[in-house]
Amino acid sequence: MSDPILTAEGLGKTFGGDTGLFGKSGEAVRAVDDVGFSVARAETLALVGESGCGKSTLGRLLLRLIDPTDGVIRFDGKEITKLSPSQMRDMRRHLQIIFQDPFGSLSPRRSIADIIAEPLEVFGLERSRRKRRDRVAELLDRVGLPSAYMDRLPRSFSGGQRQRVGIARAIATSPAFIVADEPVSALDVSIQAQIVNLLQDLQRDEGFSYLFIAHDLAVVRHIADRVAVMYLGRLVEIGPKDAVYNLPQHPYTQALISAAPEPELDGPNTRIVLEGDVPSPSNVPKGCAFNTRCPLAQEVCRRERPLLREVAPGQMAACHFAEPNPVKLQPRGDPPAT
Amino acid sequence: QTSDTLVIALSARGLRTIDSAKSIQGADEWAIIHIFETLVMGPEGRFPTTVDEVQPALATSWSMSDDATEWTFEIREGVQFHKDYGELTAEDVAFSLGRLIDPDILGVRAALFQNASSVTVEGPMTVKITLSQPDPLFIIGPMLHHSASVISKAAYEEKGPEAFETDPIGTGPYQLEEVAQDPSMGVLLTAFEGYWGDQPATPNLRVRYISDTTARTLALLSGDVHMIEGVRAPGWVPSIQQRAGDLHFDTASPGSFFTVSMNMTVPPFDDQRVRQAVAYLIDRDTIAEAMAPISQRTWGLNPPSFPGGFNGETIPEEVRYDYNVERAKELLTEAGYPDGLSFDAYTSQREDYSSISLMIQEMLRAGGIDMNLELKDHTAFHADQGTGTNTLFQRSSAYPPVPTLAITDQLSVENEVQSDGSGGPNFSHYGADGNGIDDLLAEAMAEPNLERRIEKVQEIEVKFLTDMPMLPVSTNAYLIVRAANVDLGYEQESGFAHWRLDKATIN
Amino acid sequence: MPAAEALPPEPSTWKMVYEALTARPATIVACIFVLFFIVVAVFAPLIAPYDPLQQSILSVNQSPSSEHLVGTDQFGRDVLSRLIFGSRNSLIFGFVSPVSAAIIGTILGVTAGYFGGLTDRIISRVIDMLLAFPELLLAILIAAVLGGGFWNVVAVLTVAFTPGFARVARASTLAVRQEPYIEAAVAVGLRTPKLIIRHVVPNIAAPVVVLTTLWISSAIRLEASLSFLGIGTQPPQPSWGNIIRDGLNNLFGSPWPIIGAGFLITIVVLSFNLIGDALRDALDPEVGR
Amino acid sequence: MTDAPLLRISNLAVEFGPKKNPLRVIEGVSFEVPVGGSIGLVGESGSGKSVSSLAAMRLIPEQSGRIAEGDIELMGRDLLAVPASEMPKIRGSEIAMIFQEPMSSLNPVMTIGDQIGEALMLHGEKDKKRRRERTIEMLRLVGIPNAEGRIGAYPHQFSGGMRQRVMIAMALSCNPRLLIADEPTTALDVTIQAQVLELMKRIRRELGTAILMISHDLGVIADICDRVVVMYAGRVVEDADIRSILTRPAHPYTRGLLRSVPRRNDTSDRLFQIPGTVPVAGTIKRGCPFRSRCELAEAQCEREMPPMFKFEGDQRAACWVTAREASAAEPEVKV
Amino acid sequence: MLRYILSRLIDTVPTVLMVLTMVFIAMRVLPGDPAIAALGDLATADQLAEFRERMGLNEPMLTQYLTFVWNMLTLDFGQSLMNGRDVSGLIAYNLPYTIELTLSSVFLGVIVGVPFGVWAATNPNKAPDSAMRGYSLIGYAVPDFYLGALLLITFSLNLGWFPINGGGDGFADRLYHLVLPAITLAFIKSAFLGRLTRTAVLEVMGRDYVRTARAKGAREKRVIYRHGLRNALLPLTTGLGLSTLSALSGSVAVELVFNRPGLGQLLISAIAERDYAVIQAGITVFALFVVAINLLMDLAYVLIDPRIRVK
Ligand SMILES: Nc1ncnc2c1ncn2[C@@H]1O[C@H](COP(=O)(O)OP(=O)(O)OP(=O)(O)O)[C@@H](O)[C@H]1O
Ligand SMILES: Nc1ncnc2c1ncn2[C@@H]1O[C@H](COP(=O)(O)OP(=O)(O)OP(=O)(O)O)[C@@H](O)[C@H]1O
Ligand SMILES: [Mg+2]
Ligand SMILES: [Mg+2]
Repeated sequence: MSDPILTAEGLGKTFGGDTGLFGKSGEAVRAVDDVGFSVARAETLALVGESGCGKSTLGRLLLRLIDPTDGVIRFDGKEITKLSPSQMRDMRRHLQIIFQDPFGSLSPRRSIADIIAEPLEVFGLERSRRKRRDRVAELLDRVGLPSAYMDRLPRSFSGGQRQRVGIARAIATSPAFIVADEPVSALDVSIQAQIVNLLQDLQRDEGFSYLFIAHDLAVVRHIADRVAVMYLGRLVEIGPKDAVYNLPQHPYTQALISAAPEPELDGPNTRIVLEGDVPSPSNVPKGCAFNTRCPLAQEVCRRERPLLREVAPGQMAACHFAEPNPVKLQPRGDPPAT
Repeated sequence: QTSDTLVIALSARGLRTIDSAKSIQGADEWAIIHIFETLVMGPEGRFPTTVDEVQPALATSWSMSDDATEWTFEIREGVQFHKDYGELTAEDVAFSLGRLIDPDILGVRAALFQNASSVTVEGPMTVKITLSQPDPLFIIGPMLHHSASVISKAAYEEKGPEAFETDPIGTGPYQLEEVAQDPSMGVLLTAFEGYWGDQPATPNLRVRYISDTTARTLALLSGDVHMIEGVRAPGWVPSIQQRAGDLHFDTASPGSFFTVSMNMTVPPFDDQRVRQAVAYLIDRDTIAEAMAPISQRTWGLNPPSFPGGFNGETIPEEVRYDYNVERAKELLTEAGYPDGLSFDAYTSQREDYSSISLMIQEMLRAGGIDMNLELKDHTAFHADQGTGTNTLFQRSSAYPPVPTLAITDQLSVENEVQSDGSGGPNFSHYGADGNGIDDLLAEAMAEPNLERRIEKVQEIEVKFLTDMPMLPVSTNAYLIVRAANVDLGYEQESGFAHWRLDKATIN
Repeated sequence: MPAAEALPPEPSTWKMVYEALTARPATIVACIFVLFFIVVAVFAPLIAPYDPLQQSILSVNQSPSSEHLVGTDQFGRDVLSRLIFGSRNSLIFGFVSPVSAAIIGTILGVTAGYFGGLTDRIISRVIDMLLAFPELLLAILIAAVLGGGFWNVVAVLTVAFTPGFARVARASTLAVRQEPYIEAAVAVGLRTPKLIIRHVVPNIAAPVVVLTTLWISSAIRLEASLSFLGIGTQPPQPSWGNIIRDGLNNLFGSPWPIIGAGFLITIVVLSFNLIGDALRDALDPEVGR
Repeated sequence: MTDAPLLRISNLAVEFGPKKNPLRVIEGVSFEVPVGGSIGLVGESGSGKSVSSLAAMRLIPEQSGRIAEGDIELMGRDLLAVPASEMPKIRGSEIAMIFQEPMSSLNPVMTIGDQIGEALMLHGEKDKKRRRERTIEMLRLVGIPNAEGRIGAYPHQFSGGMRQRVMIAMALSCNPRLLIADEPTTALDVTIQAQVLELMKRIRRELGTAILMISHDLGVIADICDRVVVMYAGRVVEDADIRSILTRPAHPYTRGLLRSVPRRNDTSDRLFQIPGTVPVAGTIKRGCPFRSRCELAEAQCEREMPPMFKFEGDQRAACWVTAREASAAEPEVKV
Repeated sequence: MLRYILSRLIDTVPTVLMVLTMVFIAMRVLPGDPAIAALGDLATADQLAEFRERMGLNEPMLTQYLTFVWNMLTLDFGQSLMNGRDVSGLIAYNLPYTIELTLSSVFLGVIVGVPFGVWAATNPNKAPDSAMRGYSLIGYAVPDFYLGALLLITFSLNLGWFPINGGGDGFADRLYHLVLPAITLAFIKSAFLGRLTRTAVLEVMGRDYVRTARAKGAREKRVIYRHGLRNALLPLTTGLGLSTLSALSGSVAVELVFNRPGLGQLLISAIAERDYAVIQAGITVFALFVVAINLLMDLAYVLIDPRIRVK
């Protein structure tokens, strides 16, 4: 972690809650709260958590697609939270994003050549139209699509192919840091592997850093170097992949990892089933946000918000009871059916 | 409909006022003439052609001073006002006529009663009117007009001028029963039991206002109403005759004088030749024919049937203006418009106005004159035209057979149109440059001898026709279509645009 | 990968439109009608047998004959020629107001929808208020202010139609704005004006185009209504609405103008509706009325 | 007919689109659900899983689609011969179904209680009070806290997981013999999914309800099911007990699927990937639908759709190559 | 819910104010002098001045505006400039005719259109659907005034079954006078509502919860009415609002054709005559009517959609 390409400190975002013209006020949603971490060069940091916990919001904040309510982001040592809009536009060359939805993220009425060429055009990387087309062909080749397709509209492509177009657009300017917001979760199982492999190949060849957002823990385990776990807008655990998977510190991480079904015959025995639902982010519980569902919750958890602290080398967790040998939750799953 | 209520539907949007002196819309006069009476009246169904034909009404006798400036009336005894407002006296008469000449009270009919300088009570049943200039025709002019009706002074003072407009008290054969909320249901009149003359043949009379032509026509055809104001548009009479062959058509001819005036103060009508060209281009025979059977063409302002009115034989050659496109084009070329010209004008939606204007528009086109015509609501049209904003003004107005009346009204400087709307219907501004007929008119008015007066009038006609501030087009008889089962009780021939229905019966 | 051929051929928008318009016999007939009317309107002076204003006082209220195919009116004008010239007013009207409204409305709607905030609030408020008024009432009100007349009414209806377009454009923009491809364009560093032109406008075009087609028929009908009420096209210029109005006044003279004009309005409006429906099905199944 | 399966689908084909030029989205689909059993249906998106299950309920939308061929038997009774007006009696009471989208599958304008109560009422419970009691009982069963207090709530007041539990409660309220669950957890989060899966297992255990579980996630299937039917492009390509599928899949697609899922003990750098894209169901007219993506494809695969070969044990798969390699038996009936 | 209703009510305040402001501006921009229009072209300058004084037309604009808003809000519409009658009286007389025409035509439109639409939606692409399509296409295309004229000529004039004009007196007579005008508008409304119902029901019938209802074992009738139509009510309410509004504006031409009393007739006459007092009152009442209908529709949503109700 000596040379982080990107760091975030105390990052927070609140949606809504502002007073309107006629005195109406929306419900404030604290989507991201006091998040800090860094990503090293050529590293993949995976971000997992339940739906609505603020993963995408965090990803967007890092690229300043939305402006943070508080906190600082540094890219390559420069504080990008301070940049003017036009400076930020220039900076986008180095910061790119791949979206979850391969259908929605391509402008439906523009050919894929236009879509991929757009960043080249914006940053003046290839001035002539011809050159741009050559470069588009190269990029298509890179992501494994025949360049003969380039004048077609996105609608003639399958999900996996579109996701490749999205990747080509993201890497067109050779960025240093890419947010991949659930890039495979909308794809068929048999296609997911293709895209995961492509992303890995690209990283190996070009040295990108990824923030890889996902909810599929199996995929995360495969691709990530480090894993960050989010719950209700807060980081609850972050650490090297193996450490987090093998010795999860936070009870939530434990539950998450145990609950993910795997095509194994002995899977269900070890499952920890949490009670209840994720609270609404507009109404985060006091103290530890997880206390409403945590089997270990004590008085202190309802009172005091646990801070992220290093528990094992490189592994941090935000739990009052986290320690090098954490309390293991007992699986509460039922015995397998017969 | 039961046969004890006679229903007549007129073209108007609703009642304006039933005060005889304040009436500004012809439709209301149908109620007015049944509620109120004048001192004298014409023979049944027509205008009197001479003073001798004038009949007694609220006055039993009258006399004119030799110099024709003083008129004395003896008032009928025992005439009762409606709704127990007592017996008619000279006081009521003097009050009624007095407010017509007192601008402080009214002033609306100023033009008609301009010449009257005072009204005095000479005895309990005697009233004297003094004129500033001699008028031998005073009783067939202003005195026959409905605004000279007699109202109850007591009622007027008790109710106040405004309330009186919808709650009038007169002496006529009918009294006001109700003013319906629905304008199209108009007003209901009932027979006045204390009437001094014969009781009305039909006990109730309803005057309805239905401005939509179709609706009005359908109301007649469906039997909803017995009489409607006809549509003075080409082809209407034959077409409705086709639908119902047994309808009666009552007309009052000559009816309204249709004239077009040109604003002499602005181009292109500031040029006499242009105005004459317009006159040559308007084919008045065709217009009259198109509007048959209610229309007659005119040669001068006074129609042939009026004392001194010109006809085809008597009209001097130089002011005949027979239809002549060639001549018109020559005149236009001389005036500097060899390629024709175009101007904007507006007219009223009312059928007689719009039909004739559309025909004129079409006729002018033949001579290379483009008249861009806008159609306005009738009331709005009057309001706008009253401020002098039109270019080719139209006017359709009925006058009693007093040859100076129409001339005074439309050609004298004192009636010059004003931009604030306070002026009269001299839309052409004729005479504003001192070159009008005003001197001749003054001479005529001062002339007590009827024949010599008429000569002067004809002189005036020739002069203005030469200057051409205004072209008299035609007279359009006022038309009432009557259901087959309604009998008027007399023949209607001429007169104002309303006539008495107290003898009408429904069979 | 030999998949290049495996891809189905790209269906072009024009082809989709063409297919939508030729899918049902009724729509084909409607297209033919509309084309026919456009031709008639454009070449009215060549097609009309008479000058529509030419009066012939001696042959009024005639029934159809070989000389006057739909007879004459109360001024002896040839009804057929008036109907033919009337189609001009109806069509000019039918196109000008909706198209101008579409342009203005789209600009307003996109601005409000894309930028949001106070801009949106102000624009939306005005839109909502105007929308609350049925077009005809709005037209009557404004016509009362401006006075009647053809171009005034065109302006009036443009104002009356604009909020409808603005609303649709705004709603579509709001939807499009949520689409990830907009965010992708921002992420790529595109400037806002270019972004709107490239990525927003093309993607809200379909509902706007469909709405325009549907409004054309409404405009034709409204013009007729206004002319019927005496506020629209002024005589002697013929318009189908005032032909009916005059015809009603002259009902017993000749029923032919009413029959003719009413029939034409119905047919033309029907045709445009059919075409609008077909386009909606093809381009934008979401837009409803 | 004592050991007749609860549900037997044989040789089912469903078409969509115009009758003249139909698109056969599933063809030759056969499988069985034993009484009290638990069958998983897996496959890529669009492979025909939902269509197959809807066919079993006779709920294929009439406007656009129809069952073109095949038989469906419920406890030996020919479902396709039942008049349409009789089907409502069977739906809900014999077979019940829960759908993928918990957000949109509940009527937004009816209370939760009314929706469950409706199912009870439709199947004979006329007494209002008893309906209410049973509704509360069902909500308790699926683990809705404060069930009494919440029967008056509307769906939008519930979270996704709770809604899915309501769906399950509704489906189970009439004690169906068969519960078809069409991707019941796809829209849910991992921790919520775990809750729902536990619930389904308990129900099967306690009520003896047979389950037909549809999913594209082999992990979910492995958790719940005894037996798995794998579909690809509208066809059944493999049908075997869960152990066989996980340990020795017979069809190359099943193999690829299993290998492309990253595993806990997987240390390889790259994931195994099946090349190419998924064909749209019904577009492959001839030969094996998987052949263009199959490492093992041969000339025969181009020409002929392989029948379901019988492999070791109760395993069946439609592959010429692996069948030959395993010297699997020819099927009894050729498709 | 109460909060929602309250806020919706409060929301109408600026709308009403804006409407009034618009009316005021429109009135002051209207060409033509109200004084001349009222008194006729024979009035003297003094009379005109006196009139302006009396009507407050000489006051500063702001005073006029405030007076105007206050008067409108207190329903004090002043006197007709044409005949001095109380405008409130005119409105009170005419309004019921317009309301009865509007409501009865919408009512007829609903009872014909909605079942027709449901019938079409449940038989898509079959005869009822085609019939609905044809019906709605014609209903959309025929101008109301034209249809009204045709009905009037046929049934009143030629067959004599119905009255030719007027609004009638007394319940039975009013109903009798209402038949043709209401049918005229209802034909168009039913086409609109029928089409809308068809679309809405068809849309709803494709929803997941309808499938759920079928899967539960609900019979088709129940599925259609309990689940389908109930959920289609929301778009239908919007449609009902729109069609009430369009019936309101359609009433103008229809009142003219049938020569019925009513707000439209009153307003058109007043515009023609430039009776300021009546125009501003008429427009204000129309506008308030529109605002009220919109408000009612919004409140109806609350009853129909629990998602709004609970929030
Ligand atoms: N533009 C916005 N305005 C208001 N609230 C928002 C906005 N964007 C996100 N939120 C809220 O912020 C929270 C976090 O949302 P976010 O999309 O970041 O979650 P996520 O973890 O990416 O979820 P998913 O896994 O479903 O993609 C959610 O409650 C969401 O409703
Ligand atoms: N109503 C319909 N009309 C036309 N085609 C349909 C219809 N319903 C399904 N299909 C087609 O049938 C095929 C199988 O669809 P099905 O819904 O059964 O897939 P699935 O396996 O359930 O997929 P998923 O995992 O996405 O739910 C698809 O190609 C789909 O496009
Ligand atoms: Mg997200
Ligand atoms: Mg499915």
